Amino acid sequence: MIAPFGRRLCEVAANRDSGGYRVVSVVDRGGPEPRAGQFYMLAAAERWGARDGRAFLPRAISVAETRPAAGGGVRLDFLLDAVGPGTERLAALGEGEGIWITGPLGNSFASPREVSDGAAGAVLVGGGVGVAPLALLRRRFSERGVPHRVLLGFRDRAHTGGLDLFCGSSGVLCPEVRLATEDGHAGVQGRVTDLLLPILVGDDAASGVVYSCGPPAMLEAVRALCAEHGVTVELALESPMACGFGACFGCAVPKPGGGFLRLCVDGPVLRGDEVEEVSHAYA
Amino acid sequence: MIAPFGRRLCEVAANRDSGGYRVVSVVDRGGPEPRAGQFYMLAAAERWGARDGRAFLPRAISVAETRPAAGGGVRLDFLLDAVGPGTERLAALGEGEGIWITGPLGNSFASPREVSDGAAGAVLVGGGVGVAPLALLRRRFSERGVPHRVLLGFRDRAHTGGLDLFCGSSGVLCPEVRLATEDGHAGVQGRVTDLLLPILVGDDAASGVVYSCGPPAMLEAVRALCAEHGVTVELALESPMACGFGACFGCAVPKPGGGFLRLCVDGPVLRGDEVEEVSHAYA
Amino acid sequence: MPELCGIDLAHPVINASGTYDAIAARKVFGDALLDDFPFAAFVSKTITPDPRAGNSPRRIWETPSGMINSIGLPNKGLEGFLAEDLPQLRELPVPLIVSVMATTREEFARCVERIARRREVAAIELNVSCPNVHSGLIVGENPSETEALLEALRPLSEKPLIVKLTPNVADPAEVAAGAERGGADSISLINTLKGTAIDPATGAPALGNGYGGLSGPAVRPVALEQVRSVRAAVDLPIVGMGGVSTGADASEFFALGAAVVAVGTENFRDPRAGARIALELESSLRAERISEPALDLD
Amino acid sequence: MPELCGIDLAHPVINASGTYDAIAARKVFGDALLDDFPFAAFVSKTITPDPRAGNSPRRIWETPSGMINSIGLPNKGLEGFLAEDLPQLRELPVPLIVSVMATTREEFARCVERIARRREVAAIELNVSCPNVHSGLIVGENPSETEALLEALRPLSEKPLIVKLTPNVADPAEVAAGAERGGADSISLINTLKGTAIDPATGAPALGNGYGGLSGPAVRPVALEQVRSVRAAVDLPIVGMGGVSTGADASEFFALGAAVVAVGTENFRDPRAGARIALELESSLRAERISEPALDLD
Ligand SMILES: Cc1cc2nc3c(=O)[nH]c(=O)nc-3n(C[C@H](O)[C@H](O)[C@H](O)COP(=O)(O)OP(=O)(O)OC[C@H]3O[C@@H](n4cnc5c(N)ncnc54)[C@H](O)[C@@H]3O)c2cc1C
Ligand SMILES: Cc1cc2nc3c(=O)[nH]c(=O)nc-3n(C[C@H](O)[C@H](O)[C@H](O)COP(=O)(O)OP(=O)(O)OC[C@H]3O[C@@H](n4cnc5c(N)ncnc54)[C@H](O)[C@@H]3O)c2cc1C
Ligand SMILES: Cc1cc2nc3c(=O)[nH]c(=O)nc-3n(C[C@H](O)[C@H](O)[C@H](O)COP(=O)(O)O)c2cc1C
Ligand SMILES: Cc1cc2nc3c(=O)[nH]c(=O)nc-3n(C[C@H](O)[C@H](O)[C@H](O)COP(=O)(O)O)c2cc1C
Ligand code: FES
Ligand code: FES
Repeated sequence: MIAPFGRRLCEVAANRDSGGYRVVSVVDRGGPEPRAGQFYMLAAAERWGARDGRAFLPRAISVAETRPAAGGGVRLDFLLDAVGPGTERLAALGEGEGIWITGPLGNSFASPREVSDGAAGAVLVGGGVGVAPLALLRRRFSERGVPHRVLLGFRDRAHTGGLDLFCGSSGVLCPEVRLATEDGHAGVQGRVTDLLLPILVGDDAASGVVYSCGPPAMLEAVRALCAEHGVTVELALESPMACGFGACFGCAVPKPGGGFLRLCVDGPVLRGDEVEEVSHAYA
Repeated sequence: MIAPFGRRLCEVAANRDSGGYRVVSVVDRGGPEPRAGQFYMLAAAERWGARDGRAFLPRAISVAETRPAAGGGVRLDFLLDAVGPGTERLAALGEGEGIWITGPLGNSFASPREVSDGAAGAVLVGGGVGVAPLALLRRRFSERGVPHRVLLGFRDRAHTGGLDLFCGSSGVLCPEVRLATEDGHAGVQGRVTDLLLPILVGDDAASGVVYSCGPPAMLEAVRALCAEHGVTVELALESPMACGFGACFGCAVPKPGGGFLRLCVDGPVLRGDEVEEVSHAYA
Repeated sequence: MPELCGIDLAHPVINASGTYDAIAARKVFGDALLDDFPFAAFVSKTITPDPRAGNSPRRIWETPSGMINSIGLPNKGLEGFLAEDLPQLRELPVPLIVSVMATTREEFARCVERIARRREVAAIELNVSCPNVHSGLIVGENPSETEALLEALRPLSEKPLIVKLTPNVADPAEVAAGAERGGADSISLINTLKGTAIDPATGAPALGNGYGGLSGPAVRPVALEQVRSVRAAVDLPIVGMGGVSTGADASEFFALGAAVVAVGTENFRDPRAGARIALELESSLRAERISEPALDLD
Repeated sequence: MPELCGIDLAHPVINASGTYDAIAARKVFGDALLDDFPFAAFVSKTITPDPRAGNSPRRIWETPSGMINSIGLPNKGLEGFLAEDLPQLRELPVPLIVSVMATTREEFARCVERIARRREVAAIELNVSCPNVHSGLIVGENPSETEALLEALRPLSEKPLIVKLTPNVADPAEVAAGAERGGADSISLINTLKGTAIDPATGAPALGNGYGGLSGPAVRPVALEQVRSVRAAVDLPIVGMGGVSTGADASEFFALGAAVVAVGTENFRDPRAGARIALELESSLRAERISEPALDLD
């Protein structure tokens, strides 16, 4: 998927709450429809750098949902967890405000068949703001008739950001979605890996591919579990990115054989065997 | 006039247009009523530094009008000409937004009697955003019964910022105010010094003191005219200020005998004979 | 038409070494990159005699109006570069400048010799901020080391040699003068300022390597001052860089005597920054020309 | 209770020389300044043997996340300082550190001798970023010049001697080591980075003096790196400064081994910055202590 050359100024179409996160919608008149797993580099057109000279660099944000925009182009939904000056400013963008976007960038999730011979079904495992790329992936799988299950982990009732991205237009959670919550207010009490384990040891595990995105500790648990049970897994990782298009070499992720990948161009989606261990050092 | 120690967070009460400039009103619960000629160091509490790390330092702004605030403290009106990142941000402050203020700072205009033995009347000469401190001075003179005339210069119909500060509550320009406009749309066509000259050569010149604030070229013309005609003049100058309270030594203005004054603590109001020539280099 | 050491340039804006990977960018953006190439010449990432993997993460850290990097010069090494990268870089529509660094004069010589033989290379940039393994001195910190290096390399190449100075010295003008005496054709500056940060989340150094190099608008005043002082000391054309993000920033470098400006960190914020800055420069020049006769001296 | 060379401090935050005029501030803010003095010790503006008027305007220029100053050390000279300023400064409720600079060892010695005799002075800071008129060398750029200066001054005073380094050198740790060998009691750093800007309105240098010194958050990464490298080279307590504007910034300096931090440019934005930063430090320490037992290792 080739991105239009350069950043372009787009307009924010909407900004709504999503369980503690924000969903910011941007109308991109000039870009193609992105694939699930791809990301954009985003920066507010005004007041970027408003907290003592930060945010300075653009921020990498996965696309959570996309559809054709009225009047041409595509509408892009981004799920934002405001953790610092960059995501705070992006999460505060109002309708009609300008935003610089570059993308779509990076690779995307592959279909189960592409990843693993004979694999038919998919298990999507997400947590925190990492549910974003899985939301788009789930819709694609639905459209293409790829059998899939979705396992999402949330902390508690106050932290369910992005959950509504997995609801149908009726506002009801899609039937293939199962939840784990740490406080047990919904779904199973515990971690999302508690939901994954029985699937990996089940009969149809061999024909499934796991797709995961979330905090480093969760990703590492998923990676290790899948490795242990011989199940193919695709992980959407994060690492600190200055550019997103291969220019800075900042987004290095260690390769198992030594050396580094550039996550922005070689990822952000990596197969489980392409990383040694998912670590806080880069994620 | 002693300022409360430190900066304090205040709230913007109003922001209105004034002929191309903005009048931003701030409620200061903790400070004294300032004198005409004094200034404050201002910085927006949020989004200061939003244009690539600037504005970084606070900005020196004269107080244009003040009155007791409902609920205690004083209400301060600032007249803002948005010429760069600092004044732009200040001019864009909305009602309820936070603003850091330090002040009142600097000295103030003296009454004619204090400045010059036997002087009774005052001539206020202002132009551009420099009309701000004269607005407060005029009101004080009115209250105290000091005879005064006000001469204001404006470029054209589109640039009359601050003129309304010289209107009574009825919205009609006070009778003692005379205008010079470069395009002749109001008052005399020409410069404000064209209005000043006949006064300086008139019979009662000797008993008057001139008070002036405005762009450097105007101030220099006023200073030179007054010197030529032996009339005492007080000039409210500007110079680049980092701190406003004598800490940085950045606001240096050359003294006639050599050496420098610190405009923030020795000024901003200087007698005509305390400066050699008003220059762009520091103003 | 601007030029640098006899190399014609369509405009006076090039990239800073290590801040644009034209091969990766072409994969991301397609051939639109070539149709609309943002720089008047392309400077490669610094290559070293042997391949390098680069430093362990974390490699970048944002700071007020800038960033620190400890990338660590990952590259395929001289032979890998010549075999794999150069054939792709020759397809760029602009002159190619290859940046090299080595830790001995002999290795520097081997790099310069091999690269100078390639017709697709217009000039060579010598990144001299590495310690000399023999003398232990950082070449670029020392005027006579720099002079001696240039004297050794000068006979090996007819191509222009651009010396990229480190800013972490008391007097860059002295080092530039050494480079001039040794036969350099041009000076480029500044490289990054040594910088560190602590990660508030851990209380430990934020970068895997402990420290790194500061770049971006934060360093622009330092870059301008070094350009000014080098300009006063040497006659060579100067490639000025350090925090250029707009045409107005570039104008500051030209006002102080730079012949060309290079854009680094700003590329990360705007992949077409080079072209934008060239355009901003051109339109501000045009605006000046138009406004001049009507100048209001009021 | 923090201390510096045996001087007890109520908290670890002092001011950077030349960024607070306590005498002027007392006129502006009244005695509230004394009741609530923001620094644990007060460092005077640098004084020189003879009075200086300072540089011609323009003296300050704002830059991304920082500023350039070319103030030029205006001061009343040694005698004026002793006669007029010292009696007022002794009324401050904190220990007094006097900063001095001179261009010959003899003049430096005269200043140190005269100041050391005054009981109200707790320590002397030597600002060594000026050229020695005899050697032509900038003392603070040169380890042996610095060592020799300290050797000459050490016998003249029982008071702690703090050496303030210039950051415009390749290796500040070497200079710090020279100061330590010469008998210094403490190292303070960084002073400002050499910097220039062009005024876009005129196309000419923005500062009357052509160039100046860069300070503020923009330089913090450079300051932290220099503190780190000096810490590794000397055993003396370090006064760290450069872009400290919050308690979190100060923590970065402490994490790298500074004993005390000094606040400069931030004073201009917040006249009580010193006290605020000390408070922020204290409450973040308290928060750490509270959260520690309950630390969630998830
Ligand atoms: C491919 C990809 C996709 C992503 N998708 C999403 C998404 O869909 N939604 C989402 O919300 N996020 C997403 N992220 C994460 C997002 O990019 C980061 O959270 C964001 O960059 C943080 O920026 P910030 O300014 O808000 O926070 P920062 O303050 O930059 O803090 C984030 C981290 O940066 C570090 N940091 C760097 N400089 C400093 C500094 N000077 N001071 C303190 N900390 C600093 C710290 O480690 C800190 O934990 C994605 C990241 C990648 C790489
Ligand atoms: C005592 C006093 C009272 C004042 N009263 C008022 C008032 O009532 N109302 C009002 O509107 N103004 C007033 N001013 C002027 C006001 O303080 C300045 O206009 C303001 O500081 C400009 O800040 P800025 O960020 O908007 O513009 P800046 O961008 O800071 O530009 C203002 C000037 O600063 C210089 N400058 C400094 N750094 C840079 C840089 N990096 N790039 C470009 N230029 C730079 C330039 O010379 C430029 O012309 C007063 C000033 C003083 C000293
Ligand atoms: C991520 C990054 C990588 C860099 N790599 C190199 C390099 O390989 N060789 C080199 O000479 N300079 C390198 N530099 C320095 C830049 O070329 C440039 O000198 C410096 O960043 C200042 O310019 P800027 O402020 O515009 O970025 C690098 C800078 C950055 C930010
Ligand atoms: C306006 C100004 C004046 C200064 N004057 C002096 C001085 O007289 N003596 C000195 O040693 N340092 C002086 N400095 C340097 C500061 O003490 C400090 O080392 C430097 O500014 C870095 O700290 P900061 O980033 O917190 O300002 C001055 C700095 C500024 C900004
Ligand atoms: S983010 Fe710059 S190379 Fe990957
Ligand atoms: S503005 Fe700082 S001393 Fe006057």
